[in-house]
Amino acid sequence: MTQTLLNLLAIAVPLAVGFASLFAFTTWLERKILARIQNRIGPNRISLPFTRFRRLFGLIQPAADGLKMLAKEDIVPRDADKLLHLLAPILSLVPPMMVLCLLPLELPYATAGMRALQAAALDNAVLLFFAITSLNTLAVFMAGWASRNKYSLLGGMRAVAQMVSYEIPLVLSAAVVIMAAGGMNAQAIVEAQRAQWFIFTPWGLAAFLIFFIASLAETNRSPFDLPEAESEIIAGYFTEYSGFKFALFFLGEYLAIFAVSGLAVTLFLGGGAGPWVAAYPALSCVWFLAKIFALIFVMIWLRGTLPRLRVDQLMGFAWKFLLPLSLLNLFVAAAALKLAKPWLSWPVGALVLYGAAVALSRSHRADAAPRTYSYAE
Amino acid sequence: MSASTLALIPCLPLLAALCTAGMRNGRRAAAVAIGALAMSALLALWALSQAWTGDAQVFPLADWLSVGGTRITFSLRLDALSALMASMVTFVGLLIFIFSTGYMAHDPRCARFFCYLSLFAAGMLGLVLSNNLLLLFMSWEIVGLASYLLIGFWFHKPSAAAAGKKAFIVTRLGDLGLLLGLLVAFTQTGTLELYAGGAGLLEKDPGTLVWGVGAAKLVSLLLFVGAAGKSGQVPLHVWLPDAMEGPTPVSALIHAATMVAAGVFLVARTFPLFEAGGTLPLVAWTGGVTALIAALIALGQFDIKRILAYSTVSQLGLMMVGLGAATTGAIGMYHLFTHAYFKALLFLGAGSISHGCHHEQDIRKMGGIARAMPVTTAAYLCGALALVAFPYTSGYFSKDAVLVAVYGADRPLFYLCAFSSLLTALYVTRQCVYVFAGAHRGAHAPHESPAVMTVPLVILAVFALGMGGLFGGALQAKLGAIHAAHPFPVIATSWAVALGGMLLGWVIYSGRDLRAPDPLALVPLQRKLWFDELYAATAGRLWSGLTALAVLLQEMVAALAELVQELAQATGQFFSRSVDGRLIDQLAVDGLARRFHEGGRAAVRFQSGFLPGYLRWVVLGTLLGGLFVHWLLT
Amino acid sequence: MIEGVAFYILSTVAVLGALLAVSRRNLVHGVFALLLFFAALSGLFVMLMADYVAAVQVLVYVGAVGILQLFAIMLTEHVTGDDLRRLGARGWFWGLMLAVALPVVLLLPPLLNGEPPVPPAAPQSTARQLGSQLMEHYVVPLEVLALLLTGALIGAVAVAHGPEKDPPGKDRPA
Amino acid sequence: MTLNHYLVLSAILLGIGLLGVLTRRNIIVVLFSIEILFNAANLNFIAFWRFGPNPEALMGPMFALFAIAVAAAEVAVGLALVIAVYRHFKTVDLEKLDTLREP
Amino acid sequence: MRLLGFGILKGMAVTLENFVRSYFDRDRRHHLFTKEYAWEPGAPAEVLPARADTTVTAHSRNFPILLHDGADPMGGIRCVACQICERECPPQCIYIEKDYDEQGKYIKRPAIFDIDLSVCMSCQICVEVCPFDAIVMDSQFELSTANRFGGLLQHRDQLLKSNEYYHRIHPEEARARDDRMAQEKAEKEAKQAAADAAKKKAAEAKAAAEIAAEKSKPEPSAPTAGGAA
Repeated sequence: MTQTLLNLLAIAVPLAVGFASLFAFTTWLERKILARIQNRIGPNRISLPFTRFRRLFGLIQPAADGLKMLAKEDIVPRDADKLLHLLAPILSLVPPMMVLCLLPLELPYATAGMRALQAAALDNAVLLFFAITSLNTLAVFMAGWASRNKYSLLGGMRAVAQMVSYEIPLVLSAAVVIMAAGGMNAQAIVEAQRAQWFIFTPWGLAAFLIFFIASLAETNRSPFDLPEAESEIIAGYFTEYSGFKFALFFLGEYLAIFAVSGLAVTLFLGGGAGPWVAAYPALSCVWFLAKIFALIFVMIWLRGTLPRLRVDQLMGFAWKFLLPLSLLNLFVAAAALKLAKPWLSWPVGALVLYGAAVALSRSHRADAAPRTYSYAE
Repeated sequence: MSASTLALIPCLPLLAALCTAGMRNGRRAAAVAIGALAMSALLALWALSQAWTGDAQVFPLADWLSVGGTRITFSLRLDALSALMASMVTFVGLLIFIFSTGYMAHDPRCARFFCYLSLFAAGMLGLVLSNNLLLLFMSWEIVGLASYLLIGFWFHKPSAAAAGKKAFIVTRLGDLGLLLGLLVAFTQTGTLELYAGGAGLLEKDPGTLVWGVGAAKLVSLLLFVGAAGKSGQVPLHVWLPDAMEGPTPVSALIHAATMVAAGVFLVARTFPLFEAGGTLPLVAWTGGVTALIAALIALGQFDIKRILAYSTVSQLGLMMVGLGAATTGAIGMYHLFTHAYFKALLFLGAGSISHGCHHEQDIRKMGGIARAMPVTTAAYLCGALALVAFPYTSGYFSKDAVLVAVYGADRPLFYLCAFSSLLTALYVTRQCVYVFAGAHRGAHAPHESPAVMTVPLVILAVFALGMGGLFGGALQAKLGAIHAAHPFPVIATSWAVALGGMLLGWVIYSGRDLRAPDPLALVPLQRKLWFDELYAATAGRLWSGLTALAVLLQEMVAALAELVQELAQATGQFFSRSVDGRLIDQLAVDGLARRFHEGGRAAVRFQSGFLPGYLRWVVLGTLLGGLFVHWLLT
Repeated sequence: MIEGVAFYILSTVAVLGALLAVSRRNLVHGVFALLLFFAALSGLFVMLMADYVAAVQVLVYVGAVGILQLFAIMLTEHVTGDDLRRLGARGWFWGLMLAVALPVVLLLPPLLNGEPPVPPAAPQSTARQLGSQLMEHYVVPLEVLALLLTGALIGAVAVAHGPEKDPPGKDRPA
Repeated sequence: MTLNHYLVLSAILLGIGLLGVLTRRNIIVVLFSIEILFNAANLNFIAFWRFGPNPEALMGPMFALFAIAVAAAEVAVGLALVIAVYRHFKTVDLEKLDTLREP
Repeated sequence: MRLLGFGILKGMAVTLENFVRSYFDRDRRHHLFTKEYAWEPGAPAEVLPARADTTVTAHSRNFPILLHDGADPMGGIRCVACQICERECPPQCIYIEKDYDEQGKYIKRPAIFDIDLSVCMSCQICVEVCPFDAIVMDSQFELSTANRFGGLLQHRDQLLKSNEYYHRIHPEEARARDDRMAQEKAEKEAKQAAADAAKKKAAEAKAAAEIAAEKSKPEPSAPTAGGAA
């Protein structure tokens, strides 16, 4: 009994601690990159007290934030739903945590001998991944509802609607890879990409783009961060949260980002594969993280450039653009896999997918157009 | 002369009557009426010329009625008799129309007066020309109606209205006779045509016996009753003197020339029937008695028009004698023609005199007219002479012919007629002395009438004098009279009677103070031999008794109806309450419905709309199903 | 041993979740209790070696149906249970009696017939096998199911759509 | 754990589901209870499949999958109806929905 | 190129270029125009380096300070409490009370001179109206205090700064201001000198006139008008 517990802890603790620290690093990274994009320097003033190091390029800023969060008073609205109010941040943190263990951190075929970093090599890993991430929607709603605040409820409902809408393209684009790899086991999928990463196939590229965009929406990031955008409905569902619960939400969000980008890497970017892995098998884990951070950089980069999407545009984009495209991609992938002639599948696939994309966007030009409002006469 | 032109003669005045019915302007109505009558007068003359030369013609007009086998067609007959009568009526009517334009000038309802006159003329002409008894009867009725309207023209005077009613009712009695006669004739012979090319009424021998009296005798008798009513013979003469209430031209037209002549014309027209029926002596004697009585009453009258009225009645009596005594109707008709002219003259003269004396009618308040109204007086005297049958006036020739006929046929009747002629001469001279001689006894001085009234008087005067001599022989021959020699005693008596009467009258009345009571005007004569009172006593009381009987009958019928209604209601009540109510409502219909209602209510409680309830029943069902299956398996 | 403990834990969680879901006045708490119940059930499925079904159970029920019910709650009234109206419908006692009677009746056959044979080796039900079965043996039910789901989707949208809030007036293109 | 354990558990869940269906006044709670019934049934399917004679036929999971799909469709349509009813009757109380007539 | 999504790529290219060049582009680095705060942790406010790349430059100005010449603050204080600046200050955040010596005579010095920095909007009107160049704008910005109620109300002693400090923070301005003062002083002295000379002259004239008057006393009384020159 204790043995199994120890085993469990042996697996769970490194993951939790590792990713929590990554979380801190990512917040610093995000603020620095955003600053640089906006011609400013970013955090660089916090210095470790009682130490020589002056400023260390603001690396201590996340720690300072964490400390600040701890110090801040944790306010709970008077007639809030106490139980749910407490439960929401926890529920938003647990699913990403659980999902992280599914990710194949290291290359199975390369590090056969070594201790697998992947916590659970489950057979239907991808399905479980999506099942558990859908819990996140629940947490968002619970937060919105529990704080008994009209704006937060509205923000919560918007977030839920958005996440539910983008879940479908996410799953469908993953389905393409499952079809290609023939199974839902993460290692099997990575194994299948040994020869060629799926991203280098036309349908794979399209699926990756759809997956990436949908994941942005799923984690309420950059162009889709409507629910929690300050300029919109105050701060969305975590308006009434302050102090450490607020931090928990952010932790949950970043873990979700790690999970989703990790999945994207396993599905499309060949997991831990990379140069010199054969020589130093441990390198696969580094590559895996590097790819994750590459995706995160793109996310941050997107956050620096793109303006926020309106609610109706956002929903229209999901249902009228991504969904049909992903369905079409499913067919193209099936055809390509059947023909198995890459020199043919690339031009045809690319042409078909790009044509469909253009057609869809042109037919929904009205959605993207500035909205005309009907005022009460 | 075609049927349509002949038919035009009566239709023109009818049309005029219709036109003037709505008019307000008297003068224009008069013009229309006179124009129409003048046209029909010309046509009548044209017809006379044809009838004079050619022989009799029958013009069928149209089918009046065709029911089953019987067909009644209207037709007109043109022969000497009808043509003469038509021309006489139109000519005299024309003169009277012209006279009445002056007389009625300032009467507010003058237009309506001319409408009635035209209607009368149309009726008269229709009667004269018709060859069908029914058409004759219809025109007869129109004439009766017109006379009623004209007599009662001044309906605001109660006496005029009463006179109109009296005339209408008495002539109606006569008409009844005519209608019965017509019906009997129709049932016997199957046709109403007088002359139908052999099949006519007069050409067939109605020999069969009806009610024990020969058909011809019965029909002729009934027809004579009609004629007596219309011409005012003894029992039915009472209406004629009262008819004087109407305006003078009316009296002239109707009671002198035309309407009264209708009866005589009827007898003349259907003379063969009378001959076959052998009722001629009755006709004669009725005529004689009428002449005597009328003459006597005339003596006792003081109203100028009433004297003339009674003289007309007596002259009609003479006409009837002429018809009854002679072998053909010619003698009577001839006297009718001459009488029409001088009697119209006398009436118009009287009208002019009363007009001049400001509507004074009583001769005792007149006198001295000769000096005041010379033209009227001259004309009037010519008429008087003709009436008296002064030798060589038209009256002398016609009355002489009658006397000759009577002398031959029935001696005592001859003596009766001679005596009445004497009385005639007597009352004429009495009237002349009262009116013309001496000083004017009235309140206002009389003044001469205008030309429009005196000119017709003069024309009539000429005719009154010359008519007899010029046309006498030719007229009688035309009408079928065999020209017999005049035996001397007849001529002597007529001369004596005429001159003697005049002398006697002059002796009695000239030089007397005309204001003193009149010796000859005995009380019975003044009271018209109490005929009116007699009728009132007999017919009046009979009639009121009849009405009382009718009222009684009516009340009995009402009571009976009341009883029947009561009975019906009772039975209805019974059925509705007992049978319908209890049996059907309670038991069969409502009862049944209530059963269903309760059944339904019981069922409804089950469908309560309580959803959880439904769910529970579902689960209970599955439970029982489960138990059943379980029971099956073990 | 571990299995027994897990079973009892999961079943009590399931029963408690179900009871709470049914009895809570505050519907939101009811929904979350229901979700707990679904999760517990998926755990039971895992114990019964049907992990694919467990994953699907989590994905469908906890993810979608739960959210759907939350949306439904949002659109209706008396959600927070703050009104004092009585909980049960009229005549709830009979409902209770039936709710107890039916399970007992259904349990009679197995309980009477005693213990079934010892379970054979744990069956393997991988996604691959399920997929192949679906495609070969159950392909007709699969297509019918597809039709049913599409129909339900469109029907639900049509029914819940309600009258046009903002009919395409002059200022909003149709 | 033997089959009977699972059967007892699903019977209990059935009872609780029925309790909800038969006694609660709020339609939505009734829908919850129906979901519970569905899951109880699924549990039975899988239990019988697990302890059944030939598990390789995969009858149990297949049936369970289909049942889950149908249940999802049912919930979707059911809640759509509830919303339509609420919009029309302004209440979700079963006892008040007692008439088909236009209120 | 009207390709789909081309707009997004172009946008991202811009931000990427901006990001990359912010590290490597030499000149770009210089005019990374967001300046860091010139702030040395722990350095006393006095030793404020006026560096180009800091936000504190020769032209930056925050809140007014009083100047005094020489070392002794109260001795060399320029402000004479004429209260012009108090009147002219738009938000009325200056409060001045004159100083009196024991006998109650007004000595040209403010007893109390307070500025409420929380109200001051640093519009520099007081500097412009001050006839004695006694008040100027300082570039010190580290003024946050924990005391919310009186913390930002600076009294005379806190406001007083030496002219030499002024030269250090705003060199050109200080120099220009001193030159102008010197020049004014020179003119005044020249005027003063001229006035003294004129007075002296008048005094001598009066003396000569008195002398002349004594000599001619015996004359009758002359009109006095011509006496006063």
